[in-house]
Amino acid sequence: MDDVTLQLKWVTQAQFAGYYVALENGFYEEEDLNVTIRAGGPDIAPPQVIAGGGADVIVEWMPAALAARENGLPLVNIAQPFKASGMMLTCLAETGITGPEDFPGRTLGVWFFGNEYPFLSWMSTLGIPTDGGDEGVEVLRQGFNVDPLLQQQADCISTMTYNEYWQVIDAGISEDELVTFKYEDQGVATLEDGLYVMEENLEDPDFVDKMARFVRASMRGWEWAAENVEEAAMIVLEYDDTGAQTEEHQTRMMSEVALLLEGSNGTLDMEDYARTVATLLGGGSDPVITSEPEGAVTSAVTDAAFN
Amino acid sequence: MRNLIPVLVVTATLIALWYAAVVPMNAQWAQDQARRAGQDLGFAALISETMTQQRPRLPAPHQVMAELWNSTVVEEMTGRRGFMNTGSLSNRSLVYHGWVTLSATLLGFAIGSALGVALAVGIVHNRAMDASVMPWAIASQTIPILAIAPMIIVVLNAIGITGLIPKAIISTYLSFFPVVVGMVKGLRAPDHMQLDLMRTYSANGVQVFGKLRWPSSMPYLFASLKVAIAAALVGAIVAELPTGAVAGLGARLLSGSYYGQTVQIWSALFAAAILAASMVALIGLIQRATLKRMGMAA
Amino acid sequence: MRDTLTAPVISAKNLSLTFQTNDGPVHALKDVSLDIAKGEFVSFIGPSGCGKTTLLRVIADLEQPTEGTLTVNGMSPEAARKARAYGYVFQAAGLYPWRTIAGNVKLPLEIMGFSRSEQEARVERVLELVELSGFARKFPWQLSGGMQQRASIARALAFDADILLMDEPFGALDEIVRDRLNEQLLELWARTEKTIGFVTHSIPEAVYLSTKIVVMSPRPGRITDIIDSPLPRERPLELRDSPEFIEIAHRVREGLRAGHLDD
Amino acid sequence: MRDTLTAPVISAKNLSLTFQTNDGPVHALKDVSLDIAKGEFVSFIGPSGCGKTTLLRVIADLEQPTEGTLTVNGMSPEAARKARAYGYVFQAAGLYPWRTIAGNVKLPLEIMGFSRSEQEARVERVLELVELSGFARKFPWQLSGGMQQRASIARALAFDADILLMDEPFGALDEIVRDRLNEQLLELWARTEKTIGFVTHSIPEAVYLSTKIVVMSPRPGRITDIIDSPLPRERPLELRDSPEFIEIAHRVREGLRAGHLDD
Amino acid sequence: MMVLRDSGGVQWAGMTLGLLAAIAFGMTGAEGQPAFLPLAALLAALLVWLALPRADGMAHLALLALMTGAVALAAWGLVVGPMGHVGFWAAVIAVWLGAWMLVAIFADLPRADGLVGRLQSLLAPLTFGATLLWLWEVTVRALEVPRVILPAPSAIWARILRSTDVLWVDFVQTFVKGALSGYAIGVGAALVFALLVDRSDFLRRGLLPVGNFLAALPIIGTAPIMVMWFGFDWPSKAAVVVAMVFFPMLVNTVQGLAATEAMQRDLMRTYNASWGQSLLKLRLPAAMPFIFNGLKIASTLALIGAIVAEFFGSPTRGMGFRISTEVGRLQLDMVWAEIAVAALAGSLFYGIIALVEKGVTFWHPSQRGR
Ligand SMILES: Nc1ncnc2c1ncn2[C@@H]1O[C@H](COP(=O)(O)OP(=O)(O)OP(=O)(O)O)[C@@H](O)[C@H]1O
Ligand SMILES: Nc1ncnc2c1ncn2[C@@H]1O[C@H](COP(=O)(O)OP(=O)(O)OP(=O)(O)O)[C@@H](O)[C@H]1O
Ligand SMILES: Cc1ncc(C[n+]2csc(CCO)c2C)c(N)n1
Ligand SMILES: [Mg+2]
Ligand SMILES: [Mg+2]
Repeated sequence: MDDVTLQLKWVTQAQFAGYYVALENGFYEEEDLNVTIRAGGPDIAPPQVIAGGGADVIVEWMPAALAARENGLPLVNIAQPFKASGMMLTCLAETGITGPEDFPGRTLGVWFFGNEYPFLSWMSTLGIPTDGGDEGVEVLRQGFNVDPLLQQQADCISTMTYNEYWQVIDAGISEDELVTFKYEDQGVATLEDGLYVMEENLEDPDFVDKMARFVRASMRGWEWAAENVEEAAMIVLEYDDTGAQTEEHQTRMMSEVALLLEGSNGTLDMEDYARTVATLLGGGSDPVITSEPEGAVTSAVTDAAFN
Repeated sequence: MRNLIPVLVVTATLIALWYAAVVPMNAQWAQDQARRAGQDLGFAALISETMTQQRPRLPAPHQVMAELWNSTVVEEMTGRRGFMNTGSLSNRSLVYHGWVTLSATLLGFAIGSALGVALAVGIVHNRAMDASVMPWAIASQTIPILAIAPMIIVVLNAIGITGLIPKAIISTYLSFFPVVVGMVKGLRAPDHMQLDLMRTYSANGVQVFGKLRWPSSMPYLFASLKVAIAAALVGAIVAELPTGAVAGLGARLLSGSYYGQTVQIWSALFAAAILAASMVALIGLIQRATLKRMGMAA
Repeated sequence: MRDTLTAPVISAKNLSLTFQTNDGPVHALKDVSLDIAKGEFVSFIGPSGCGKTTLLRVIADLEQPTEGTLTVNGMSPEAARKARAYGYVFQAAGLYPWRTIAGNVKLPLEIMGFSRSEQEARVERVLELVELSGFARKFPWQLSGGMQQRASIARALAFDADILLMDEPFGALDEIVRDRLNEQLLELWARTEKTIGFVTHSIPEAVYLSTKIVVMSPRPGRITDIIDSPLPRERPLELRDSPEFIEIAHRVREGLRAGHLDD
Repeated sequence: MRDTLTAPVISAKNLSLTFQTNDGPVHALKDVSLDIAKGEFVSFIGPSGCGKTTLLRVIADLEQPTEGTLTVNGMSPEAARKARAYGYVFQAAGLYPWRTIAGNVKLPLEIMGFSRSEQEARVERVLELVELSGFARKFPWQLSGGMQQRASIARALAFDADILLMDEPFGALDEIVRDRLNEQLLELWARTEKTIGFVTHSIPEAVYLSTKIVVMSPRPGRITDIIDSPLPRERPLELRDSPEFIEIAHRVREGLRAGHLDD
Repeated sequence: MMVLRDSGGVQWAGMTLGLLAAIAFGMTGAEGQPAFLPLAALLAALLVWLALPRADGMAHLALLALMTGAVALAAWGLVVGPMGHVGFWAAVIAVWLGAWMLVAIFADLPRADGLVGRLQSLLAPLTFGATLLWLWEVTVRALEVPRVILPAPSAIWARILRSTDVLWVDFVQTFVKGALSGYAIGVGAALVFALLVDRSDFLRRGLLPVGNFLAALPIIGTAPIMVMWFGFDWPSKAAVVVAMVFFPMLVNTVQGLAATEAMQRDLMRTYNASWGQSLLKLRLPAAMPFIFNGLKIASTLALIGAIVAEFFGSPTRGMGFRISTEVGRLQLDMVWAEIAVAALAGSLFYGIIALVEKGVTFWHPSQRGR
């Protein structure tokens, strides 16, 4: 049995169902792996955890991973289960916002902690400054929930198609009272949940083999989860120690996440990668990364896993 | 017991004020919703609307109490994972989460107060420590723990320490300081004549400490301990946020906050306050007993 | 008096002590020279504020002189203190409020490592001596002023210090108890050959008890007269009506009055 | 004596006071009855622990009797206290450490709302009276024991209370100052017609000052003798050698001794 | 305790042993270059230390300066030289002990008057702090701790110099607007509350238990609520600070108001002083040591509260915002730069309160005699 520790990007929820399913259904065991899943939280930076030796592999968004790489932490993408981006900006229709041209002068809620890169790239693509004023947008550091929109402290907030958006709906605001801007539709989508490891480990063939088995089992988990939405949600609930998640919310999250998985077998599509890098580089005066990354992705693991 | 009536009166007043505040706090949302639905809210409808919201800005007292009751007694007695059905505490119940937090709090408090007293003793007895340690103990408290908590946890995780200990360490970090400050003052409280007496006996440091400084610092010690245990609880809760927020009142607060479950936040908050208040009260009892034995009962 | 030939137990030469205060220096002691032989009973008398307490404190190493030298048993006061040579009765009782009367008296015994049974025996004996037997288990604030003072005397007598320094120990006591304690103190002194330094405001008390009377005067605190008493060591209470007694008392009173005239 | 015909200022009937302590009740006062007329100077004398302080405290409404009745100026002690009838000198000085000596003396004046200039004038006058003029700006811990006691006397004299209650005010003072303060106290009393309750351990002092001497004895604390002094109101110091004086002193001493024999 | 006071010998022995160990293990680095500099400097420090008691006056000061220089030189030599082997660690320990000797000597130095004395009293804590920072630097370098886990102090310093403008904006937002205003309100409210409670027996028995209960609410929970109520900007942070400082201040004040002696209270009774008078003239002064205790504890809590509250939503400035954002961006040097500013500001704040305390409670035994 080989030990593998996986650090998630966020708390236990259907966003990470594939891994929990693989664990629960014994897919990892079948690959001779002993996997520990560590839930994340608002102040857990998975790259920091892996740098400190607290994990072998992490779930992270590509912009943050590439930025970390430029910061001297050599992370490498070994697999990309999420094909599409689930990020969007959700606005109240009554604010009168109909398109990006209405943004200047507005207050927008944004997640930080490494999740702000896609937003910043988008804004610099649009040429809108993010430090307030009539020409720019006023940015709020959005907390954990959708209150800023409900309380009308912000005109628009960041949401995920599979999570926060439905919280707004659940709060009693109907879909037609909302205007949404998906990053996918705006052409500024960047790759989200991928699996990353430390570059130096990849020199070890045993490690690559271990990761290949891990990715294979994980993708089995994802496939199973996409097909058995309700059961997968129940498995996630089983693993949620806080006891705070609800069946309804997780089931819906699982079906939304399944949409993002479509078109990926876990292998990173180099076109998606190129698009992400271009978006991040094209950030005008203050790009997220300043030069074309090298060695930030490898197909070695997925090749070994699926061939 | 003679405190009962005043406490009841004050509590009743506060609850009345609370109910009175619920209406204006939640009215905006109720009216927005009505407007979106194209309705017009009458006064009575508005009142009842504000008392029953799913995500109120300020939940009504009965909503919080109901949630507290449901997530403790009801969950354990009838819940699928409750104590009655499984023989172990349910992870949906505040009893379970309260216990998780309490154990870290108590451990951190114990270490923190011991450390605080030890540091105070060092500071009072050693000139070099007096001059050098205190400023840095102060500086240490200005470091926002939430910032270093994840780092501590990452580092401890890396060397294989997980679970209770990292949380207790953060509790310790917050709780040692009030004890240091209070005890430095308390250990220096004996007046000149009391110290001179010891000098004439040529008592050694340990004796002066045990027979004079320690007893005269008791009032200061208890004042500090009360603050320290409340701080330890805050530390444990803070530490639960980055530990993956898996269990404990902190995790409840966080998930409540994450999903906008105001009522859940408030009930976790009250559970925490109940914990803190009862621990402070417990220390108060010990204080009274101790001071009474020392002939200092007021 | 005997033993005046042996080296003095306490020997002060040109002692001065100045306190620095918010509004200028206070000369509490100025140029004080004094020799006390082993087994002497020395009384200090003088107007309030003349430095009696300060002198006692300097001897007991509770205060550092700013000038002059002082030896106790041929060593520094500090060494003497470390050798536990002193029993000290403070001007105010200074009992520890968290200890009972018995506990307060037991304090020095605990510190000096007497056995448990010895502690009990001594506490009982000295409390009897100061007539507080029934109050062993009370706390200080449950005692009257005079009783507190007696408790603090008991505390100083509980262990066998060579040198007893007593700062107005009988100030708050009535004549009868005072006489009784005077006699007992003399008896103890005769039996144990302790050296005693004793501050009092009562001229008869000073004359009755002492082998040497030191008269002091204030601003700056200094010694104006040292009277070696010609009275015998054996001192019945009636002695106080003898002509020698009255003569010494007169000389002390004159010294005191002179000290007061200065200011 | 004069005025004994008028209604008494202080009238106690069958006063008892029992303290409950951890090891049983203490009978501090038992069946005490006493009348004090306006303008009297009453001394309380008795062995330590006989209840003198307790009696003074009961009169000043600082302690509640468990039995009996007490009126002051025809009202309850509480009403009298509220009318600010009392000046009280405690057995220990009890100065506030954060105030200078002048500040401590000024304290009652501030509370009773004297004008700023009046405050200054009074502080200066009473400090002079107790011979502490030079120490106005010092803090309590910078004073000797006797000086602290004098400061607390000054504090009680600073305002014009009808009834002055003094608990061993001159205990820590030497004979000379004591004589001087005795004279001054008599002078003040003669001038102002205050009623004075005065605890002392000195028989001559009690006889010299008082119009009435109350002798007490302990366990339980009770009055054993009340002596109305036949001495004239005008009292030069020489009076102390007169035969009447010596006779009264003798009677007081006998009373005291009897109290001591009890235990 | 005596052992602690006379620990000079222990430190000397430790330093010598460390030195010997360093020599024995051969202070040679990875590339085989011997590191003579730190060894020689340490040896010099040891010799000076031995000579120190035999000198006085200017000579003493000169030797002290020499020893400080020697220890500093050794410390520097260890940072720039080859690192990480056994001899190196022995030398590190020896330097640390040497620095502690210096701290002890500085602390015992007779205190000069006035400004020189003030500055002098900073000597010991600064030396101690410098030693801590140096240990940090050496450890991070020698163990090659990743930058994204813990940056070296030198890197943090460089970052501070580079980002003063951002640091200043954040400082104003969090400390001046959030912490200070919340502190003033919270402390003031606690004082008023304590007096109210003290004033009426009914209130004391009714409000105090309830107040304690409410004030025991952990702030972490109130932070998101405050953001919901008072918005994203600093008022919500101030509200959190109010909640946070209230309880310690209240407990201390109530305790302090009860801290008078029976005789002191009796005196007020004989004057028939009103509640206000006895409060102003007796109970408040007597309570001051306790009140300042509360003020000091509250001062550090205020800063923590203001920073932590920003984790739950904020505009895009503020120390808490910066810290949490930069952790996510792995810019740990910026995180620590903010922490350094927080520590400095907090310590100054605390120091000012301690100074005022010294003036106000000069009469308390804990201030009077050392
Ligand atoms: N607060 C108290 N609690 C219990 N007992 C007390 C208290 N105060 C006084 N007593 C007891 O009451 C008795 C009388 O005390 P009180 O202080 O009145 O004596 P006193 O005559 O003033 O003696 P002294 O001359 O020594 O001052 C004593 O036995 C004392 O122990
Ligand atoms: N800590 C101090 N700081 C400043 N001055 C002091 C201090 N202690 C004593 N003094 C001053 O020193 C002088 C002598 O004081 P000391 O206590 O020795 O007098 P004393 O002879 O014992 O008087 P008493 O009979 O009143 O007790 C006094 O003027 C006093 O004000
Ligand atoms: C403080 C904070 N930081 C980041 C996120 C964003 N985030 C991290 S993982 C994830 C996906 C699923 O919800 C999202 C949105 C947040 N919500 N709160
Ligand atoms: Mg004295
Ligand atoms: Mg008395």
